[in-house]
Amino acid sequence: MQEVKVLGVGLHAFGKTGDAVVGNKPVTELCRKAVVDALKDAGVQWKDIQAVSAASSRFSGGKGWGLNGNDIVEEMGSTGIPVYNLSAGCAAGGNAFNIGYTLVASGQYDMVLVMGGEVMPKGFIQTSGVEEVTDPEFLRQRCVGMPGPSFWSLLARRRMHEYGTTEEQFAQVAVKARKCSVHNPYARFQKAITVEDVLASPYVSNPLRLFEICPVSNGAAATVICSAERAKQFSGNAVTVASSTVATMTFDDGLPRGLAAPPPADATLHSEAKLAVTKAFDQAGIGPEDLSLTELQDNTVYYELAFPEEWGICKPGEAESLVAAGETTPTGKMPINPSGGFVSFGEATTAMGVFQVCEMAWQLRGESGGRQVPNAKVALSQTLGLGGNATAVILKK
Amino acid sequence: MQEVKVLGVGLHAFGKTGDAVVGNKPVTELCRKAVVDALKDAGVQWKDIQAVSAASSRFSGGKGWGLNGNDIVEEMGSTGIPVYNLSAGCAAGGNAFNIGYTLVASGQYDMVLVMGGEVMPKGFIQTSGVEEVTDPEFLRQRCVGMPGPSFWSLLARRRMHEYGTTEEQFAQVAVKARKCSVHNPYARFQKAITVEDVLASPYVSNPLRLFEICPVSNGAAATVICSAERAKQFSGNAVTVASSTVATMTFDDGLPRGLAAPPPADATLHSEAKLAVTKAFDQAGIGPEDLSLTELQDNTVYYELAFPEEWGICKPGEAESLVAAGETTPTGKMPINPSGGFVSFGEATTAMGVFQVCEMAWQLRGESGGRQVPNAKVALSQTLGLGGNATAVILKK
Amino acid sequence: MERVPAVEGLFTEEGGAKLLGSKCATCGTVYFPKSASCHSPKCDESKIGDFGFGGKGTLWSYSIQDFPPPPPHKFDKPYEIYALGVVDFPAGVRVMGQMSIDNLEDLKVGSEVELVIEPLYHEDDKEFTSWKFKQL
Amino acid sequence: MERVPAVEGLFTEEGGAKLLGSKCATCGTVYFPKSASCHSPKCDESKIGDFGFGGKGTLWSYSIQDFPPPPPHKFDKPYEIYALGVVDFPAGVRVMGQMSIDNLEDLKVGSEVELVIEPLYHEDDKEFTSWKFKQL
Ligand SMILES: [Zn+2]
Ligand SMILES: [Zn+2]
Repeated sequence: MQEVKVLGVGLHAFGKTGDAVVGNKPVTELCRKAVVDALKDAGVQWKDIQAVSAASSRFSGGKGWGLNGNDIVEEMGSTGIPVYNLSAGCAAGGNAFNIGYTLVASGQYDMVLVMGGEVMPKGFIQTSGVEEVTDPEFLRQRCVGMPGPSFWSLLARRRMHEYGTTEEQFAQVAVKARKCSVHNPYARFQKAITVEDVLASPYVSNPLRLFEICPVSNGAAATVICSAERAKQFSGNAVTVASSTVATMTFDDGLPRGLAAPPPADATLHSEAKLAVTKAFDQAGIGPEDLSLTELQDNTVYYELAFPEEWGICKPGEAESLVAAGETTPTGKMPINPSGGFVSFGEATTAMGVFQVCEMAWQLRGESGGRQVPNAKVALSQTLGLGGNATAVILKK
Repeated sequence: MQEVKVLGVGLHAFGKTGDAVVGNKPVTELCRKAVVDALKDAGVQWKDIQAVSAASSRFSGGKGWGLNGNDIVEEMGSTGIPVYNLSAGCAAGGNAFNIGYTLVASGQYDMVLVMGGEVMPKGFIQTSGVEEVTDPEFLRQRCVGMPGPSFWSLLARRRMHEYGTTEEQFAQVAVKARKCSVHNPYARFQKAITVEDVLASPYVSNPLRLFEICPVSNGAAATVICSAERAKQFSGNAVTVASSTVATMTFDDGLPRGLAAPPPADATLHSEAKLAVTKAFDQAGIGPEDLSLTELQDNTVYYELAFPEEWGICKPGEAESLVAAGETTPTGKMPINPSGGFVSFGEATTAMGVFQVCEMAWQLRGESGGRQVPNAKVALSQTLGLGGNATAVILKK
Repeated sequence: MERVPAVEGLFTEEGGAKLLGSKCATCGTVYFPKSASCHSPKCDESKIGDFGFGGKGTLWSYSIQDFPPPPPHKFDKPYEIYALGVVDFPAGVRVMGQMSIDNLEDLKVGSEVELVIEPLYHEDDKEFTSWKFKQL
Repeated sequence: MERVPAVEGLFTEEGGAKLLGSKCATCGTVYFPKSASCHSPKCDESKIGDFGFGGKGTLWSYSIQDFPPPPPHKFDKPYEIYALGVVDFPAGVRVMGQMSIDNLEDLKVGSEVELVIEPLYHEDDKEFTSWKFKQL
């Protein structure tokens, strides 16, 4: 396995269909912008790309068959290169990054494009599109009446029970996220908000409120990765992929993904995410104490509290006080989502794992402006998707 | 890159919804049977599998998100292993095999499951599910009135013009295919037919007739692949993966995939398939003359004539006479599709690339009974899918 | 008004409210809905049999459904806010379900609940039922 | 009966039948339908402009549509077998289209054809048109 570098990154700013940022642009147009930016940032041309690993969208493009990587190859110019389209629910971007990483690390290719982009339908993400009694997600909708956000609020409520978390403390996380987003020109929401603003926003699913849950967004992200050997030919802005992992949930996970699950012997709730992150630490030879920053999947503010604890970045029950002390801001001891996170961007499902890589690269290069983590050296990212999929990436300077 | 072996293979027999073979079995049940057979054939247990690479279905299972690999992991037992779900239209099975191969060849894992399975909707495969004026496939349907089989008959008609191919010669290919299928217990059609039978079947799209075009089928295929080092611990039935490749179409391809294309300078019509196969030859250090047999994607009999010529397995315009002389039968000089091919199996889209690997393994192990290619040593397989995707695999004894 | 299950085969009211699941005789894992085989990767041999369960359990957590959920969800109009719960049953299974409770303010994590079968929505002159958890 | 294109923006009848495509001034590649940029990987700089083309071309191949195609295809009932063609235009583009021909037996690969705009199907008291190739 050879060392892999992130040579260039690019984003299309996130927005909502019809707004001034994304308007009615089709997904290929969003992706093209991200790809062109990533190529330019890397200093390479389209014809230098030897393979494409793309997150496969359920929502837009891909000829209705999830062929989003083929769309971008046709758009940029059909050079005959191999294309891989990866499905993993909301973890698809991270999954695609992992395949791109493997293609380079194995020595098969030394210049690969990883990308993801979405034009999303309106409303909260429905986790299943199937209306069949054999589909557990459908049964949860029809027999229980439980859409996605309710799933998150179950977790938030349990945390309130275990650690005494208050609604103000959840709100503080959203305030921190938006404070970062003020300095991120790619974010959909770029205005600072107060705890009062958050608490004035309506409940989506008590105890979680509108400003504490990520909406769906349109957006795209791309990165050019290459071998360390090949990176030497370029200007030197490249950051190193310390590790990239994929995992799925384990049988003893305590979170029912359908209607039921065995109650867990221990408290593991997001086993796939913990497994992906733990493997990423192991493979990189890097520990939680080495992290300069973390970009985690905050579909809701709850995750910014729970995940760092589950992964050993802080102690169980400690997250609320760290947030209150400002330690999760870019200048704190444990910076979380300096990008502004999903809560500021909204979720463009397949783009997210790649979006995180973009932010980490900018942070490690010291190019993040007002949201910069000072002297950032090591960054962790993580995604979580339907079907028990999760991914993690560790980048280092 | 370490050497990769095919350690075990398994199929669920192909059939039509409601028949005695597949009945109304859901796709996970079809896949489970193929996986259990492949594990048994390999002599390994489910817990030995370190990663799954699955073809991602548009038609069935996968929670409506193409998560077919996650379905099988839940079914067999959630061990937390990485899952990759690959979309590439009808090339998805070959694409998934390539990722499985890469995961082992790179040294990341030494025991990986590759699988694909489908429960298909009725009728011929519609190549697009999208009704948008930005989708070229939709425009071809709405403005030209051109479904899939017509695309194939354009090619067949052109061949008649170039080489004087007759309808009888097309029919002979179907007769050969069905002759093989008599000896394949997994085939959907297992009855021999005559040229008269074929010519009595109705035109689907003149010059192509019902018996000359593959219908849609339900079925599943799985294979366990491992490192050469790991294979030493097992009985010794393993065959070697000489190469596995993925390619996409090139810009100068002469076949309009949408409404139009630049007329090609040369005669390249299926550039993605040619590129995948040529790369497979190159990477394996194996030439067309070394092949004991070829399993190619015969959505229609035309491809059995055109592909061997395009890949240099025989000379341009020579295929008809080779078929007439019986050289494409298992005991001929150039055996093509000894399995019976797509024309005998019908197409279960995502399963096909893996199905071909199963057949090649059985052939190289000398276990193909009445359809056995005598002394088979080297085998080539190829798939072709929507979006300009193609794959190739070369296995050797 | 005819009383029919929202989805057939998941629960029964005869002889008391029960969810119709499966249990593996080898490893004791309980499944709901029924499973054709045991999916535990630690189980040596799948030995699946029918297993009905109900009675009392403990509320692990709950959430409030503050907005009308999109299709394929179904509910009576005008929409009334309801609660969802996750309950641990002594049979060794954690189950999701809607809460049966008059005052949402009374919900409490850790409280004792009981499995009941109650109406979920009405359509085509039929009353569609599902399992719910009644806080005791 | 109102005469409207099956899909807007792909062709015109004014000043003779023409397909509305694009052409790259740098490399000469012709696109149909229009393209926002040149997709040739060999092209140094995309310089896309509108490009209408039509007139005569050569029939590269054809096929017969022996069965009524499934939706989203549209056709007048009762179904009548029609033919499809692929035509090479001197402008440097190969185009798919339906054939305009009375007797399908007369179709011949290599023959000269001409671009025409003709009715494709009728619906809602409208005549929907598309481009076709008329064998000369
Ligand atoms: Zn068991
Ligand atoms: Zn050009």
